[in-house]
Amino acid sequence: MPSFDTRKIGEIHRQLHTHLPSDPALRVKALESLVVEKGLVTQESIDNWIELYSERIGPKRGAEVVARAWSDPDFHARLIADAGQAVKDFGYEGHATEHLKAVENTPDTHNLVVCTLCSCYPFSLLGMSPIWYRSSAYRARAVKEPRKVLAEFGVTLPEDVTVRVWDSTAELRYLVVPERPKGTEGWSPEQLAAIVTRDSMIGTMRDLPPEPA
Amino acid sequence: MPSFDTRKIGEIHRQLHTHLPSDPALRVKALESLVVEKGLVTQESIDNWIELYSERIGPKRGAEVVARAWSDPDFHARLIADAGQAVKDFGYEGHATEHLKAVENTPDTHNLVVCTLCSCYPFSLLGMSPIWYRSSAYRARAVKEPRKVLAEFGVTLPEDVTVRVWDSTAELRYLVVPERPKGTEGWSPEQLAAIVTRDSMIGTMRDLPPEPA
Amino acid sequence: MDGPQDLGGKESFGAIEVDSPAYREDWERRQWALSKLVAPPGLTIDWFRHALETMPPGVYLSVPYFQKWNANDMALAIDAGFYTMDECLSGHASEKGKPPDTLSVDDCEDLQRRMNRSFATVIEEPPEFQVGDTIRTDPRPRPGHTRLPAYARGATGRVIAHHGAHLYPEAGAKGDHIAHHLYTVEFCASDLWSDCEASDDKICLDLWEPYLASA
Amino acid sequence: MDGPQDLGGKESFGAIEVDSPAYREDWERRQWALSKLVAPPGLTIDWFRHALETMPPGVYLSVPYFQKWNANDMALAIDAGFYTMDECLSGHASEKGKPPDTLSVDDCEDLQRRMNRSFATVIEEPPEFQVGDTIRTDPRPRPGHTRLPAYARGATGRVIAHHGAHLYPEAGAKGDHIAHHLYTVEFCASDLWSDCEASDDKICLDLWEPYLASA
Repeated sequence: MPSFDTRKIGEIHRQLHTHLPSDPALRVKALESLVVEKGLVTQESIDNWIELYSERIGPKRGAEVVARAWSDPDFHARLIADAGQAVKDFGYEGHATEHLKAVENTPDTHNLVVCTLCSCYPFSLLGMSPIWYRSSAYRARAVKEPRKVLAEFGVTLPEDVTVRVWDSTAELRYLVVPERPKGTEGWSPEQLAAIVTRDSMIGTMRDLPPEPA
Repeated sequence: MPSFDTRKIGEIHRQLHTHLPSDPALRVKALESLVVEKGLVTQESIDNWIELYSERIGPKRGAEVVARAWSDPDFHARLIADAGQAVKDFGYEGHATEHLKAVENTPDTHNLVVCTLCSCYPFSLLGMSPIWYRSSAYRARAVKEPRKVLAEFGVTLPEDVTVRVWDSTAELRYLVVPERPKGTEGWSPEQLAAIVTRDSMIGTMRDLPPEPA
Repeated sequence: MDGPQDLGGKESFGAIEVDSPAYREDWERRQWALSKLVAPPGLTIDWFRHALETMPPGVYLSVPYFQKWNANDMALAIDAGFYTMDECLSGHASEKGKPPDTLSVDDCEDLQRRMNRSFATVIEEPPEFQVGDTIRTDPRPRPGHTRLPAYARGATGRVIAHHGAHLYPEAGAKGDHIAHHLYTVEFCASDLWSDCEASDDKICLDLWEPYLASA
Repeated sequence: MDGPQDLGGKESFGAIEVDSPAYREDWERRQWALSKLVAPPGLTIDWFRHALETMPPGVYLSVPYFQKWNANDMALAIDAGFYTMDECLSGHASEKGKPPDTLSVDDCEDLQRRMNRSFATVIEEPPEFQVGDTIRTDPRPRPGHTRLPAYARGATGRVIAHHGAHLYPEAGAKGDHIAHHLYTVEFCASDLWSDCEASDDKICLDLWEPYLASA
């Protein structure tokens, strides 16, 4: 059982840092061979988890959800009321989506999601997070200078658009619903989903292109 | 002239970090050969500065000041009133001693000095600081858990002794005047100076031995 | 606690690598899988996160994300007596175990779906705050695994949502199963930063009742 | 600014190496001498310290002290156009200069003695606070080279000394020569830390008037 002792675990971390090789590939290899030898998991299971996250789980899931919210007023209402429940329509519930909250961009509001204390992310809906989302620079700067951060992503926000930064400090996870671009009237949900990007659902992109990318 | 531009200097730091060799000895060698070639300083001057700080400037200076304060009530009063001025009696003024403040230990107060924002230190009086004084651990912990820090130095403080931590956030520098140990009545200033340690003048030592070390 | 994880508002990190991918190296994917498929017994999410906070700060701020997870997985298992330090350093088990069944991709997908764990629970105490209330956050650093970031300490904000009671991280990191009311609190940028970019901008955090007082 | 230098109260650093010497390596002594004997024109102590704060935080918290000084000396000189990046990386001057006179040990001692520079100056404004006054510190992070540590933000303390006006670091780091009244402020440990070791313990900081308000 865990010790739940801050000093003890910190001391173990310091010892590991001193004694492990500096190359992280070697460290991961050591852990993998250890757990396989111990009979805790097989290498094939690891390969299959990786395949799951490269082939099936990714931002296309979130894009489908957004496209349906654009297309279906009833689903839109349910997504806003309880997004964790709404994504179960798609079978997309999973890692860190139970307490999901959808936040909508409007002409005068832009939403941006960050986790300053770790790197919480709705994995089951957006797949693995990009490295920048987990970086110290993004975690540090998004809450203090969101407009400069957005500018680095190529988004220039007019002064009269308010930024709302969501720092996911608890188990709630946030999904930004971007604005539906003009010129997409009559598009099918599949066509709409094709233009919704991962970054637009984190909030580091604002204007979606008026035609499928 | 300096740019006084935070972003510019930060960018230069990041470039240097990326391109310089990781071995600090090589980095210092590069800087030394550069400034010597530029005609800004000679290697002999560098050697002589090092000799100055290994042979002439060190905690023995502070110890002499403390010993005199123990022995000479008039000097003691002047040291407490304006330590920066008082150390000029010895010719010990210099790097970071102009705004020196002497803080005295008493039976019910213990003083401890730290600089949480950099590593300010009265160099001209105590010589080069110990590595621990400049370490993140000491800078972080001395203000929050001074008693645990003192315990690591072997000092167990009774509960009824108040700790006063001096965080030298401006250009004032602090010199702890330890208590004169019992059993030193009639000792000469030289005998007294021999028992005053560097750590006792920083505050990480409290009880001085009753006989010359 | 004021560990290296508390990054909101901290400076000197430079530009964001906006084009960075989800992984740069194959070992990152493998570590992600290892962390999700193998966990020592008794692990809580809060103890996992708290353990990360105890890494040497210079390391925490220097190494890639999944290198931290790798070290944390080892540290947690060593702490729990599940692996030894020697086993982690050598990469070999002192006693070999029987290989378990392999999880297919479908099995992994099913496992992933069941990770939609709820942290909500019902407690007897009524909520102390209502939507619309003005609150002030605890001004001092809190010991242990707090989820009140330093940049939002001692600040005045407005409750914009109440989520019922959720498991409380400061307790979870000690192995205790205690819940408190959870709120979303909105702060004006100008109340957090004297040099804010736009005073109408908002920062919203999810904060537990013990972090809050009436203002 | 909330840079990596602001260490007071931060956790996860582990034990103190209480027996560590003043130097471990010869290059540390040489860097100390280099920093004291060679400085680019126009350098202020506040710009020197501020430049250190802009180092990548993971580096600031990992490398030995005088390695930081080495990088900072290079960065400051490159910034001022005094050396080029290429010169620093190669260790060779693009144009060689005439060797200056060598400083003897006595010359160095004399130079060292003249380093007792005063930062006190006289200003017209009378001090806003008196010894004995209760003050509250600025609750928000201050931009630029502030000397109000994060752990003492938004805290109530008592003025125990007034030192007249001293040069103001936030200005000095911008090359400006502005002074404000400087005070020593005493805080009770229990007002800074909810888990303080002994509530009667005191923490004293030297703080400039712009950091303070009446409480």
